Amino acid sequence: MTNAMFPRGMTRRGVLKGGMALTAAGLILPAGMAMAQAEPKKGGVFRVGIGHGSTTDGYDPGLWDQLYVQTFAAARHNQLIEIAADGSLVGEIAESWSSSDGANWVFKIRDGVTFHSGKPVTVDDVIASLNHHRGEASTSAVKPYFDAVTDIKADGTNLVVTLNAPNADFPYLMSDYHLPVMPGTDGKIDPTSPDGCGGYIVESYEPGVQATLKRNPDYWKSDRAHFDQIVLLTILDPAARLNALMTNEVDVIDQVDPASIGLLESRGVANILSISGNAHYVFPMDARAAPFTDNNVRLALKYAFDRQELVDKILAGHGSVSNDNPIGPANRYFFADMEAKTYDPDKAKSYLKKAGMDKLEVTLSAANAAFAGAVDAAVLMSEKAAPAGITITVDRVPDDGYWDNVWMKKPFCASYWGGRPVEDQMFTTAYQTGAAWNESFWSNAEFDKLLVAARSELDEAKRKDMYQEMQRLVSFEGSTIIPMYNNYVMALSKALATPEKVANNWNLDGFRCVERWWFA
Amino acid sequence: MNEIWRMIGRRLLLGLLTLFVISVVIFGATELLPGDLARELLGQSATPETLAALREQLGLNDPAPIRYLNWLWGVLHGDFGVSMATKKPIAELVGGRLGNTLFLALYAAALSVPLSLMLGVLAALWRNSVFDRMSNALALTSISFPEFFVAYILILWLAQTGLFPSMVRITASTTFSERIYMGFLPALTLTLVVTAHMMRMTRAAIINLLASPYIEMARLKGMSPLRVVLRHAVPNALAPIINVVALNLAYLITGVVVVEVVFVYPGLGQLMVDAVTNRDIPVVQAIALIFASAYVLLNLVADVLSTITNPRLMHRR
Amino acid sequence: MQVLVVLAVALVAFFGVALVSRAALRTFAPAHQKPTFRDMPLTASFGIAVILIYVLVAVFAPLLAPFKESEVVGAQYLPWAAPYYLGTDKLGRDMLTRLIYGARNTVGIAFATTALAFTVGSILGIWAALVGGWLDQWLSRFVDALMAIPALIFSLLLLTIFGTSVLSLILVIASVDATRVYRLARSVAQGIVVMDYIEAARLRGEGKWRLIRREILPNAMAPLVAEFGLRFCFVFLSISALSFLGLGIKPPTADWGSMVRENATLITFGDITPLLPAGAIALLTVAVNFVVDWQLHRASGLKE
Amino acid sequence: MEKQVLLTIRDLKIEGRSGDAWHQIVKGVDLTLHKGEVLGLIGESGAGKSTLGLAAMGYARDGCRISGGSIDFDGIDLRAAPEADRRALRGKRIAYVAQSAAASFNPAHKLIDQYCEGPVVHGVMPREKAEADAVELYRRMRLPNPDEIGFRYPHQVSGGQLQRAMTAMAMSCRPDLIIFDEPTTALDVTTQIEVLAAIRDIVRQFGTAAIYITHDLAVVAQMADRIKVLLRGDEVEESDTRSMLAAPREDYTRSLWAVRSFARPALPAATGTPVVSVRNVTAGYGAVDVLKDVSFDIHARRTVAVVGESGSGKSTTARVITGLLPPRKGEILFNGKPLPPSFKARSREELRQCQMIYQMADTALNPKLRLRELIGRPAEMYLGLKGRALETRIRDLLALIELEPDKYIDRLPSELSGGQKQRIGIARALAAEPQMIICDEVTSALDQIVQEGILKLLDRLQGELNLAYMFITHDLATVKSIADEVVVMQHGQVVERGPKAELFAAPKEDYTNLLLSSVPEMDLDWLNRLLAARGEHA
Repeated sequence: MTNAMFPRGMTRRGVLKGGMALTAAGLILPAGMAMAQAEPKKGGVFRVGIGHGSTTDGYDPGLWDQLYVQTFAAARHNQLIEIAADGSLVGEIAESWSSSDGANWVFKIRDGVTFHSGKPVTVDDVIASLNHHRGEASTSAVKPYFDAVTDIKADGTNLVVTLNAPNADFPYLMSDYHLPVMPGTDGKIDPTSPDGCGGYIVESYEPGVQATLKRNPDYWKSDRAHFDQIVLLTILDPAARLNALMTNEVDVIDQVDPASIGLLESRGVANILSISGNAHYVFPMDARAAPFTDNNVRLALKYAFDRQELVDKILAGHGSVSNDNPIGPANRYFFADMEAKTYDPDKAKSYLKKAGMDKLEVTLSAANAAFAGAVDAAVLMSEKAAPAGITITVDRVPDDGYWDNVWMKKPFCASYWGGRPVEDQMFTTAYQTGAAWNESFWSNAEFDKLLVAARSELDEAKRKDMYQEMQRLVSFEGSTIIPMYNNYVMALSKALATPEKVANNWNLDGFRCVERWWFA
Repeated sequence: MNEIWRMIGRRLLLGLLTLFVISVVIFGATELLPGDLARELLGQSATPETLAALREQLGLNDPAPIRYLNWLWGVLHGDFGVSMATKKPIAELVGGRLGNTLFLALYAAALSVPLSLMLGVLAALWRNSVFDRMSNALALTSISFPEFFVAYILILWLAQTGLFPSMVRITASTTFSERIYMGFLPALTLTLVVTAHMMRMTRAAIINLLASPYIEMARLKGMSPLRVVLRHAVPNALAPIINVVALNLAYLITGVVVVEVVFVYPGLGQLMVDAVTNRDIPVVQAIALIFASAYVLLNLVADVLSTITNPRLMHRR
Repeated sequence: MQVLVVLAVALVAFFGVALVSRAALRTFAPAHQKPTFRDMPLTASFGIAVILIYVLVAVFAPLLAPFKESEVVGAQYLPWAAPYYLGTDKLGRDMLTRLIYGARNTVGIAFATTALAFTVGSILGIWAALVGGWLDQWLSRFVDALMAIPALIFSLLLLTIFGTSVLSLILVIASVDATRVYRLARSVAQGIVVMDYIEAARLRGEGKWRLIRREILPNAMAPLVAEFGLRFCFVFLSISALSFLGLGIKPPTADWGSMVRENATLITFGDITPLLPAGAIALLTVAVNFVVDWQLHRASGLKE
Repeated sequence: MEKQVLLTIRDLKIEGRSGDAWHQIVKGVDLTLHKGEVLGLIGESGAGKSTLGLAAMGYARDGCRISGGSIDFDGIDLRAAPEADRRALRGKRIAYVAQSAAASFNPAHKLIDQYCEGPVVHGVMPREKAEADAVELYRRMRLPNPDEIGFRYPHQVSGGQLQRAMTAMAMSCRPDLIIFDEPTTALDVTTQIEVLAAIRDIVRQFGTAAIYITHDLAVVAQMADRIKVLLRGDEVEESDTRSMLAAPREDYTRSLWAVRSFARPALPAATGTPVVSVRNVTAGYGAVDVLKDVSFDIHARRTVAVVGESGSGKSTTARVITGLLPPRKGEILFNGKPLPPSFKARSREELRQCQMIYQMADTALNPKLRLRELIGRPAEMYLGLKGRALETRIRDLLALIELEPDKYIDRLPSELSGGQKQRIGIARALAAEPQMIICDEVTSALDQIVQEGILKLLDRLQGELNLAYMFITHDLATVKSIADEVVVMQHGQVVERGPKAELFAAPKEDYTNLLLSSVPEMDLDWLNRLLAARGEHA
């Protein structure tokens, strides 16, 4: 219930900071488990139990922040661009897009798509939808995306977006879930209306409780949205979610309690879907505050805990060890051969000695708001650090207000990242000197120089070297402990079928389970 | 009878005072909480500009006393305001939840009050018997397990076997009988939680009277033990019993967050925790006032009933 | 069938513990206390034995526990087998060790909290009943107002504001609980302050503090002790409820409430692990209340 | 003519439990009762009279058990009969009238409902008939408004009327036997007369047999055909009333007869400044004046008895003197100087000088304190005694009230008998070394022989310590034995006051006369004569 009562902190931030997975998705199926992979069938009522949702949820896309509203949005809306299960960009409302210089982008708006109200989707609706996130008075979370946008206008039925500088990744931004196409009136969308052009039409919605949607009979995608009806339920309590699945009250649940995965599998009542992505758990240390100013101290801490143990006990094996590297195995320039750090109290001691200390006492602030199991992870780290002469005092802080009062305020705390599809995005967001979300306040001139240089480097091999050097710098000189990459773990009723490839960019098949999955 | 009306009037006035104090306490406490609604809504994406824009929009920039007085002014005019987060009128937001909460409370009360009174009377009748000791030990055991634990056990036994649903999905079209069926497990959980207290108090209140001369008189009139307890002891034990029932009913209305969470029951408790988390102060205030009113009213009803059932207070010399 | 076996074992254990403890109490009690224990019911002797065992376990936890409190000794969820007699928890800590330390932490904190709540609540309550007048009115109205706020939500608010150290946990729960004690103490004291001996003491010119301490409090003890028994248990439950909200006792401190919560999802699979800490709480609750019932019975002089 | 035997009790033994042990309360008593006969059971508290009376119904109180002997009611063996059979007899053929009707009527039900319960449940008559019957019996019991009094709740009816209503209720099934357990003890003397008359008449009218339990010989003499005297569970003697009164065989019986042998001659009227002077006091609660213009003086080494029935304002007067109830008008002078009206404003020395002894020693002594502290506290507080000096003083005080210090000093009040408790109340008052003591009904809860001891003690102490007593009582016998002056109160006013001898010899006021004449006398015909004299009843 920790998460249950204060569910917002955890993924909100992860989600916001998360990017779009670009590379291949991985689908890990436990041995012996066979998924129904037949041709999609239509019909059935699909009930999703989601460990998020609050009475303050609403239809304003600028304020969407967690799995419930995201999945709900994916059910009723389309965006300009969709990220396919394999990570590639697929046109949705934008039939195609192009740019001659990377600064002027032209999107061709698909013809013949209508909103649930019956009104056809026009370029003006798209402009209104994007403008909702622009301008002084906008309260949208993705307002910064549009800082570089100087103009959005229609060119016939095409949409033209002008940037103040070239950005080859701009289409990725347009696939963000905050940017659904909604009907506009006088250049404005109504942020309290559920109308969209997606596969399902809202029948009823009680925020924080449940939403019921029926299939959109006029949906332009004929091979999607297989269910007759979908019900999205907020079930905050992990045990209640599990019970709901086991008593066949729902067909799929997210965030399965790692402790129960094994039991659930052995019961044979559900299939476990465990998707590896770039999401990772981190423990940032404030590099400006003693004793973390000394890299030897940071290294001592990095060698003073058992990464595999954390993967085994916190993730129940549904994840993989990270070498303090925010770039995951799914990234293009992932530095797989970097010297691995293993649990080595002696080495930790020797680093402490180099820092001129015999023992170290630090306080680690953690709440499960940071990520599920953060407090337990901290306790495990504290246990393992003791033989190295390091005393980690675990300060379990309230979930409520964690991101306001602890994160980036306490010198050593727990945090979570959804990962980024592009290395540059990850580093720029959280590791560049002075970046808004540089949670460790780390500053490394060499790293900053490389980051800028790599952006304009065209030689693939050199670029790879540069990114790998940056990964090494973060790993061995950085001020962030990154013990593991976590999988998205879901439990599905046996009746449910999924495509062979399940997206790894977000949970629940990139929120799209509602339109990609079906009953076998 | 006039005295009763006077008492009701006086108590209602006191109740209003209580509500006022509570609104100040709750408002003050929520003010002391770190963060505000704008931060909660925007989360980590908050840039100073968006924060400022949202704060302006939500009217968070006024000083706290002004915001409180504005709220109070509205309430005094029967306007509980709108939820800051959803812009929905509070009445609409809270209304349905209140109905659900009351339904569950009444359901649990309908199960637990007769059960605990019956058990209490029987335990008093057969005091120190095996039945008395067993029911006492069982009652104590049931209250010493955390609520969620009781709930999970019931789910394991009664939901996984397919007898009852493990969660409650109430929509506008849910019929009454469906509600009864779906709400059974949460109501049963609450029943187990509150029965012990009521049962023990009933037993104690009755046993307390059994040494009275009029009970001996009833026995000496040749009345059966059951009749002695039911007709002679119970009417005189009503005041403490009514009070403990009222106290537990108040708990059933105000204290069931945990059960709501476990059974995914859309009640007021979850809404309040949610609103606290989101710093949606008008909603917090409204629910706090509902809870407090329930408490005040139930206490009032208990006192009125205690008075009405007590001839010494009803029929003055 | 299994249920019957468990029931039978439980009954045998109950009678065994109760009889042995009664015999022991009768033998070792000081001479003037012997009559007290002579006609003690089995439930009460069982209760006393259980409480004594808990106290011993709490005091000698470091000696009794096979491992250190938060030591990770092996893999998670190991079965019940030596040397982990009750298996391990989700982090691979020895369950038996955690239970033993849990006695110390949970019982200690609950006791401190209840004791504080009773000290403050009963003194204020008696004081209000004794002095009466506007002070009584104001204090009672204020307490009424506080009581009208649901306890869990109020504690949550206060703990979020004041932080979650053990001290603030004790202070917050105690202050919320003190309102309940206040009301009880006040109503009990109102029955006592009209007694002739209080009048006599007042006429003698005794001060308020002495009236409360020597004249009223000893006579209000019986109902207060009964309430203490139940409140003590409610404090456990409050702490475990607050543990859900991430506001309870901080890890890695072993605490039964949190332990129940941590393992709660396992109940779904009929796993017995969460039963251990929950059972530990339940057993203590029942034991405390058995003793309290006995004391009340004695105090009331009801001979039946 | 030999009457038919109704009840035969042989060698009855009843045990009561204290802790684990059982001790005998009734130690082998025989009893025979004929139809229509009234047997008086008499004895002090602890004699086992009530226990024996209840045993006649086959009933033992919680914590008691019938351990031996036989009870035969009209051919039914009450010990052997199943509980259901016994239950069928109770209320129907054997009825019970309890000491305190106010406590024995269920406060939750109307009188008539309680009346009808027995006949209806026992199937004697249907509800409608029972109601009509109730009205008839209420009329015969000379209750006012017999048609509507049954529809009142017990608390709306006065004590004397309740006692008559309870007798009516006992009659509801026309039982063969009624047990009267001290039915008039809790009543004022003037009320007692009416109730006694009503009970006697109804028993005679229906020819019901009765066991009449009381501690008051004068009362039982009016009611009973035969009298059995009990002492600590044993029978002392039994004989018909006339011969018992004329020639008791046993010493114990004679000692019962010899009540109030203690009487001290009144001292001459005192002169000089009174210790306490009540001057024109008017006082009350809320809007009601309970006291109206009350004045009297109390001198050193004198006892002023304040007499009156309940509600006459005796105790309120005490509360005004002690300062618990500041008067509306008038004042209290202490040695000629006015005292502050409220005790809160009085100095410690002023508080010390006037001490109080309460009627109910049970509620007047803190049950959780040991005697050492109970007695020692005033000495410690007022006189500043500490350590050895205090200990010595406590022991002296215990010796003064004739309790052995070593044995009692560490006891709790619950470990004392009623008379001993009252002595502790006295010791506590003495510990303050006051000039004046208010005794509020100090003997009325005690057995007569114990009362005697307390009165003697108080008298002795008065002489030794030069104390002034204000003696509040409703018991004229006590007044006769200890008072120097008498103040008669009624409805909050002083009706008459004067030296004891004058007042008793020639009461000036009607009320005083009524009060004096209502005190039962040890004479078989006292009640008849009195009623005849008052013209109420032949």
